[in-house]
Amino acid sequence: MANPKYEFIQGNLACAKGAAYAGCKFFGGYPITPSTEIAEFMSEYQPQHGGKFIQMEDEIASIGSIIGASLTGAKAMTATSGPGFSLMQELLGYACIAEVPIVVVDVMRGGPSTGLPTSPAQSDLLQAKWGTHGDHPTITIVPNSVEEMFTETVRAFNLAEFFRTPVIILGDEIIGHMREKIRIPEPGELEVINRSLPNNDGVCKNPYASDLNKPVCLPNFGKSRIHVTGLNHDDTGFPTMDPMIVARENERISSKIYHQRNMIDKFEAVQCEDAKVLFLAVGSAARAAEEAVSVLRGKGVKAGLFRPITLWPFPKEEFAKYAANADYIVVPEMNLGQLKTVAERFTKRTKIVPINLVNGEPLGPDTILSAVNHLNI
Amino acid sequence: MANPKYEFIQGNLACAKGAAYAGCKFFGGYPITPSTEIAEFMSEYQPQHGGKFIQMEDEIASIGSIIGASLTGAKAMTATSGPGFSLMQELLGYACIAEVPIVVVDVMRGGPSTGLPTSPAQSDLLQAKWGTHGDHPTITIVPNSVEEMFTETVRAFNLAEFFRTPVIILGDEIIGHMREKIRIPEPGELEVINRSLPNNDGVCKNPYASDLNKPVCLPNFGKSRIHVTGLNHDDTGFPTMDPMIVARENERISSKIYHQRNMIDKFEAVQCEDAKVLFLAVGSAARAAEEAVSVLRGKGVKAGLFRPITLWPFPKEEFAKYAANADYIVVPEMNLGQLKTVAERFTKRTKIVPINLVNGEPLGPDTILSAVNHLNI
Amino acid sequence: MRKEIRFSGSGGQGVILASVILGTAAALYENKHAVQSQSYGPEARGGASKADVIISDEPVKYPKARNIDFMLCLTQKAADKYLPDLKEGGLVLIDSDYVDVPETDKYKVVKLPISSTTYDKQGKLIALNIVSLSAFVEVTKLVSEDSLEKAVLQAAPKGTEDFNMDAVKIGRELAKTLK
Amino acid sequence: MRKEIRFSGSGGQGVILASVILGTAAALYENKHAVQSQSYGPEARGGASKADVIISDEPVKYPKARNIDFMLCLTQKAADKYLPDLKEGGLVLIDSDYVDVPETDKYKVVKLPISSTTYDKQGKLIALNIVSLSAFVEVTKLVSEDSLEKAVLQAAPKGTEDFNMDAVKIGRELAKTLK
Amino acid sequence: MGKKEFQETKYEGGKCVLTVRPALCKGCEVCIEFCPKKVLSLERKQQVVVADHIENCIACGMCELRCPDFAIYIEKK
Amino acid sequence: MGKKEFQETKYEGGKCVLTVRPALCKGCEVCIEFCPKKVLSLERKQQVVVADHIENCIACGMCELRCPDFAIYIEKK
Amino acid sequence: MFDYSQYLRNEKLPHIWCPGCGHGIVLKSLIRAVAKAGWNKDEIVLVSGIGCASRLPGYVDFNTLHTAHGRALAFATGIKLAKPEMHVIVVSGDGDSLAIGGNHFIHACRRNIDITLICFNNGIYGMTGGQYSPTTASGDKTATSPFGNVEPHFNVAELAKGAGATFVARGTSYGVPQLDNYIYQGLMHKGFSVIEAAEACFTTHGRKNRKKYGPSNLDMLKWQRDHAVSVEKAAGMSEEELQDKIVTGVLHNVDKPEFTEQYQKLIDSFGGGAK
Amino acid sequence: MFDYSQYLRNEKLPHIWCPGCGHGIVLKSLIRAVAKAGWNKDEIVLVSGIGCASRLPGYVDFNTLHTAHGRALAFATGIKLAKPEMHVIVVSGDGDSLAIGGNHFIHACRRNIDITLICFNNGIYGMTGGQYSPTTASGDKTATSPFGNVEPHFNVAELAKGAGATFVARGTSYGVPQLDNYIYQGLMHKGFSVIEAAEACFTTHGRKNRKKYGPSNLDMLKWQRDHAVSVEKAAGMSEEELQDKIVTGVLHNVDKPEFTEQYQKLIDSFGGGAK
Ligand SMILES: Cc1ncc(C[n+]2csc(CCOP(=O)(O)OP(=O)(O)O)c2C)c(N)n1
Ligand SMILES: Cc1ncc(C[n+]2csc(CCOP(=O)(O)OP(=O)(O)O)c2C)c(N)n1
Ligand code: SF4
Ligand code: SF4
Ligand code: SF4
Ligand code: SF4
Ligand code: SF4
Ligand code: SF4
Ligand SMILES: [Mg+2]
Ligand SMILES: [Mg+2]
Repeated sequence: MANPKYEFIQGNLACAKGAAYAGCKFFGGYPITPSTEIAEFMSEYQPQHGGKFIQMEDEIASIGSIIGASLTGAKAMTATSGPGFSLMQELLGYACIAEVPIVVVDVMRGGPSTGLPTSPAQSDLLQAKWGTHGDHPTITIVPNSVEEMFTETVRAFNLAEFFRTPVIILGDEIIGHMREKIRIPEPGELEVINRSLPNNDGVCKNPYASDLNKPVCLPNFGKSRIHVTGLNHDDTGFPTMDPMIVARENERISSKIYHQRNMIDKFEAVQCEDAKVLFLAVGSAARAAEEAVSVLRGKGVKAGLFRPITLWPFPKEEFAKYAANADYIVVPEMNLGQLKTVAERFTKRTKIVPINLVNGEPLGPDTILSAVNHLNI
Repeated sequence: MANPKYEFIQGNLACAKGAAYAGCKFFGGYPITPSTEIAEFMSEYQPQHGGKFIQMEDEIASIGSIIGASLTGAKAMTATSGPGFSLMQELLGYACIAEVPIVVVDVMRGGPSTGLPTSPAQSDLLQAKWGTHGDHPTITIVPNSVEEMFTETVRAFNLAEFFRTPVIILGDEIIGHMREKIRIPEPGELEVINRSLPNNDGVCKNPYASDLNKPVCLPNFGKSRIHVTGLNHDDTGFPTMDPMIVARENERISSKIYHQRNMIDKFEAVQCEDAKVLFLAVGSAARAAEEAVSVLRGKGVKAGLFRPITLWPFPKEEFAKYAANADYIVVPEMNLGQLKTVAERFTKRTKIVPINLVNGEPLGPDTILSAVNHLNI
Repeated sequence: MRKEIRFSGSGGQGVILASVILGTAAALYENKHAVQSQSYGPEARGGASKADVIISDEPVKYPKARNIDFMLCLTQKAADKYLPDLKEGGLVLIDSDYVDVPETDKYKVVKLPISSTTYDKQGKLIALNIVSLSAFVEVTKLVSEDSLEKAVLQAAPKGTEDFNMDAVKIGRELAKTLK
Repeated sequence: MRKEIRFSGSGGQGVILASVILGTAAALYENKHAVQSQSYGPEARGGASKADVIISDEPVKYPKARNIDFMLCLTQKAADKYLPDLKEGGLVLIDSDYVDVPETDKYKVVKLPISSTTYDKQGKLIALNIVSLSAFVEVTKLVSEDSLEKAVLQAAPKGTEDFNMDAVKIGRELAKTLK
Repeated sequence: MGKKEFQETKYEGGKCVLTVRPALCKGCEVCIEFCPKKVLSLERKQQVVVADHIENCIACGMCELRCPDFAIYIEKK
Repeated sequence: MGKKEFQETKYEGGKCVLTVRPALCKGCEVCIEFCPKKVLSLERKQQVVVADHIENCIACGMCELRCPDFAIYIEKK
Repeated sequence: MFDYSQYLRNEKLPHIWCPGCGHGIVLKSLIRAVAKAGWNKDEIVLVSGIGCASRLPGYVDFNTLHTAHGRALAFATGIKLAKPEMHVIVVSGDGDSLAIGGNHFIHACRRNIDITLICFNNGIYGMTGGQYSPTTASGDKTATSPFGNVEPHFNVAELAKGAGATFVARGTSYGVPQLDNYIYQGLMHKGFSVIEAAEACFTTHGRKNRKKYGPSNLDMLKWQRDHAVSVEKAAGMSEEELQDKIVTGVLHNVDKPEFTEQYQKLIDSFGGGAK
Repeated sequence: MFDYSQYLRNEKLPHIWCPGCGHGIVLKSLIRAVAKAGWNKDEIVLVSGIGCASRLPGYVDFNTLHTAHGRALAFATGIKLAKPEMHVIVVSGDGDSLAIGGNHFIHACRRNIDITLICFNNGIYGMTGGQYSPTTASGDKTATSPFGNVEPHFNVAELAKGAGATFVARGTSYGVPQLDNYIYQGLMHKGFSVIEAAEACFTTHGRKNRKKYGPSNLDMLKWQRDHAVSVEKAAGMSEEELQDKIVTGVLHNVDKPEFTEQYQKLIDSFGGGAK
């Protein structure tokens, strides 16, 4: 017998199992390709473990239901793809301003609109950051393996609960649907963070009181009898139009995240130290890029890969450090140039080489290598 | 009697009248502050002029209805604010990929989520570009006066019809609600572009056939009996997963816009030629910045204002040209730093000074001037 | 010359319409530059409400009032809330029937019994805003009598023209008593 | 050593399950690195459908197959569509009951009457995919007999274990006839 | 949540004590209109209800029932 | 839209001509199952319907009516 | 003297509603019904969307949630399913619950989830300044129907019934004692209950339709009084006679399995969901 | 021999549906009804959302529009109001029209806009692989109800009626001649008409519920045949007897003012809308 802790499973299933590991007790969703496997697992898992699964009438209701569930104290999650992610944008902002922890998985697929429902893409990278109206914080994670679909989902819950904010996981059709071997960790092996609650059985007069740069310690619904709103509010949680308070709170919900970047930042730097050709890539494109790095190194080219695992907030200092030494920043991505805009922001001198593929096919190492061949290296 | 061609009206009303001038024959909307005046004018205007006004059940239905109406040949428009704009994101992408001309007005208000419904903000600037999933083109216009609310709305329709794509107008609570004198142009005075249609009464086998970089010449519903879909499609309009075609069409819907930038680009450069302190601002913040420029020039500081009127696509070359000469790029905006990210992308050497106000109050020249005072000039 | 004017009162008193009329008079009938803006939201429904007009010979860049030159206060609440925004050397006209403000060196206070006069002359307070506006214009001379009348007529619903012109006269006469 | 394997056939033939079993055998029972992926969308419903497995001693970076080393084709449509992806020097196993491909120098063609044999031995075609997989493994030696059997057992629904093990044997025997 | 005390004006009638909280009364006249005994009226300047005919009050409670603002209360004697 | 011609197999019975378009038939057996006269059956290898008892056909049209794929047509004589 | 204050966040009063707005009348009705039910405030979650009516949760001392426009029932569904021991009440305007929120409305009805929805039906979008809603009477003038509304309106009770709600009642902000009773029955009902409170908004609606509703807010209330007929009486009336009537009473009341109980049974079938 | 080809985009055939899928049967029914109506193809707009059923427009030679999931009626409303002389037909799956599209469904019913909606009700989300829909029978196993569906389902006809639809009929993919007739009546009806076509999806639904529906696609069709009762017959049956029945027939048919006509009257009141 194989070690029972190993499984050969799809990325989407690993994501769902990661959520279960993290203690997700509520899943509300609406089916959409290529994310359905997550909901399907949850529909089987939750009732067997005292948790709840509900298929809501649409994606707006789905995210609404998980925000509601989270306010009662349940770790809650939904999963969708582009069209559903667009529909969730309004309430993502709600979770930001009301500081409700939720995890939203967007398994990206091709095209704008309905596009190519069963083809891979990476074209929601910037939507994850800017999709909802108004200024708001975003934590976005982009796994690139089945294993990371598990471990990063656990981390997503940790960040959501700690920072009291929605955390977005961007999968893509490739990572979501491919099977790899992963080791399912024992309970206790990975850190699982639970939201901190006020003592005193949750009763508190100023549930939203918080130091600047810090998340709130909002009690769950129950004895607390708090008020939660999507209007700008003060420490008591009630609406205010006081400019000082509004400004502070609008800033705090973002700054709380920038304040503890060490908990959030995560990236992989593959042979970046001396890299002259630095790839910036995420998700499945990063796997292709990593193979390209091997090939190039084999040919004596000093190539490296910088792969943000936490995409937002972007690990800009670390990237800028490697970028400063590189001659070229090559940005292979399955979209028309989204990471590229980030590279442009955080590189002052280096030549940026975009590689964009939007044909519904995976972006492979060959495409990358042939683009790099044209460079003057 | 005053000249009857002059009116002293609100920005929102000017926008609605501009739409009427441009030949808007269909308005579908759902009320939301601070944009309601646009719908209210339309509900009165349209039936009196043989056009149609409908209040739909929500914002999703609103944008759906105008896309439908546009496909029959009507110039169509909706108006909303942040929360409604978020809800419209999915179908904005539909209009992009199906190449249906529509005009969407987002009169921006404060906060994420419900936020501050009656306060001004400029926090949907990047949402207008990245809000929907998948790669897609965007034309976004940001007027900064009642007059521009009229004239730029006419231009928005022209661009929408010419390029067969949604055009977004970003107003804000200040510009939308303030009153100024405007001259209502005579019919024929401003250019009004109508969509070009195939000859032959619309009958054509390949309605989506188009040269790269060019908009389609899609016939209206009627004799044409075309097929329109939000799936990736080929020249015939029918779904395809052929990688070559998918890539070409995904690129074309964006590149058609970049190809005729001269028709689209519009900006105002106030004393930029020799500016060492270059402001980058839009909308009501730009009015404050313009006043700050006067004051600074009065003190001998070489200040200038670069104001994109077409914000997306961003007039990057022109901006970069002025930016290259400046010592400081000062970016005053009523958000937490959205235009700033653009400034970062297109400036390589210059110091960027963000000025951000998110307290629900207008950003005034004093705030700008005091921030500039701290600079080493 | 840039002048900032604020009209303030309670929700239903029509200060917004008054401000629009003033702006119209300046912009359309005197060819000046004018920008009007008003408060929205909960405050506009009850409590103190305000409407601002900026009148200038130059194009108005920043459209919000910051240093009010002239103010009108029809309620005490409004006076309490907005008077701090009146600039040194400014002028405030108050309805002395309802509002009281201490005399000060900082700005000039002009008191007129607007409500009682209006009620006396018209038997109702419907046109209080027009009476106030007219008195205000008489005191501040921001626009000419003629321009004011044209703007009032333009704004008056059909059939109410005479009534409103009457209100203009009442305000003007009332203000003239000051001299 | 990185090997790319493609199983192809028509929608309901179970090529996906076969690929998962092969991947499982390699990844869980031989401690190799393996990545499986499959086609979704309209093609998966009718027409030609495919599933790929990459087996390697090294971690697999890029997870998609590009140069197929070994292929299985259960229908003619699948063969027509996917054979071009087989690399020079590769090997394809076809079900000679339904598929015909011309002999060539480019790659090796192995023909086995899988369907008829399965039908003859089991009276139905339900386990065609397992028979094919087993024959394929016997031909390619990508995993051991033992690992394959373990993986098949792991995948078999309760009560079907014997039937599936029988299918494994049928496939293996059939392939041995080649020698 | 902390309690806030509102100032109260009390009127004593034959059958009841009638309490008004002027800070809450918006002068909507709903209680006045539907009082079957014409007990109540509006004080114009303050826009607050007053019970100028408390003697007629039959403590029917209609005023309290319909007041949208928690501004008027009836206690039967 | 341009017309595409489909290859047709015709069966002539006493009361009807029955047409099958093999390229459209998906072999779902709906027509077979609900034919009252057992006229039709499935050709296993091609998964296409054949009318091997056309002589029994009463031209009731049920096969055409229920075929989801525009694959079978009945013409009465 | 009924002690409202123990249910109120007194420091938040006066509320933001216009003088005479029916929302305040219904709020008090709700409080009395909750008092009669004797529920523990800690175990109540009151949820709303956006609109004038939806400001209600700010004033009552329960666990309160002011969500986004139209979405109250979606949030409430998550709350109730995650923590079925909570009493979940939703308050929502006609626009909130039936225009943008219509989908959540019908699906909550269908699921028969144990939530009580009170629909504050003033037939208008009050908060945004009086545009017509899906319940505005045909012909009424509003900010977006300056020539009279050309759209037909929902019969809220029929819609709820058609979608599967198991308790449906209608009262008015004039007929307060009855309304108390309907709300109370709704709270007690196991399953999804809809109580429509017919109201009036003079500020944004009545003012534009003085000919129909009378010159003042008070006339609008009287209009309600004069146009309400009990369901019993309505049974004997013709469709024409009922044209402009408000039929009040308990209009539908049946017993069906409740959603969260059904779900709990599923959990229990696995031994209560050991981890 | 009925000539379908003149209504088809023949070059797009065979369609993508599974062997035996009822969508193809209903498509043919729709074509025959349109033929009977004698409408000019240039004046028909056929609109759909997303799902298996929603792929239908690709195959017919009208003006066709394949919108986004759930939104067909919103687009269709814009089309019909902008150009009332077009005949607008919407085809939509149960998920498309009643789950995500539920709000547009009830509002189209309310407005009584002259659109014919054909709801392809296979009681499942076919396209995404068989998750339960708002019409899936309680107890059925699906991809997201592995232990049997715990949710109640809509009665589509009741919902439509409750929301204000003026013509409602239900047929099955087995009872084809009747279905032809219902669709034809729906097309002829002035106002919003809903025709529910009860169908079956063996691929994603039947396969998981062989005990109930039988081992094959054909059995599922027979299940339909055996469970359909006419509305006349149903009138005499108890609620229990009707539990698992499909009641077929014209279930509702009334005359009410049609929305775009009402709007046109408004325009005409200004002299037809001179510019
Ligand atoms: C997504 C979204 N769309 C629109 C609005 C604007 N809006 C706020 S309240 C409201 C309608 C309120 O009407 P109703 O629900 O009947 O409540 P009322 O104010 O009449 O009590 C609207 C349209 C919004 N806040 N969010
Ligand atoms: C916004 C959005 N959410 C979800 C989906 C995924 N999706 C596509 S079709 C479908 C359901 C289809 O079911 P139905 O409408 O009943 O049609 P059927 O396939 O059964 O004919 C879903 C959920 C989508 N395309 N867009
Ligand atoms: S209790 Fe009755 S009689 Fe007394 S004041 Fe109130 S309404 Fe009038
Ligand atoms: S009903 Fe209440 S708020 Fe209205 S006047 Fe009477 S006491 Fe005042
Ligand atoms: S017409 Fe009737 S009898 Fe003839 S083959 Fe078709 S179904 Fe059978
Ligand atoms: S019903 Fe049609 S598709 Fe099915 S077997 Fe018969 S002819 Fe073929
Ligand atoms: S606007 Fe209407 S609904 Fe809103 S508070 Fe005022 S009266 Fe009530
Ligand atoms: S999955 Fe179901 S609904 Fe879709 S085509 Fe196949 S049988 Fe029809
Ligand atoms: Mg309302
Ligand atoms: Mg379906």
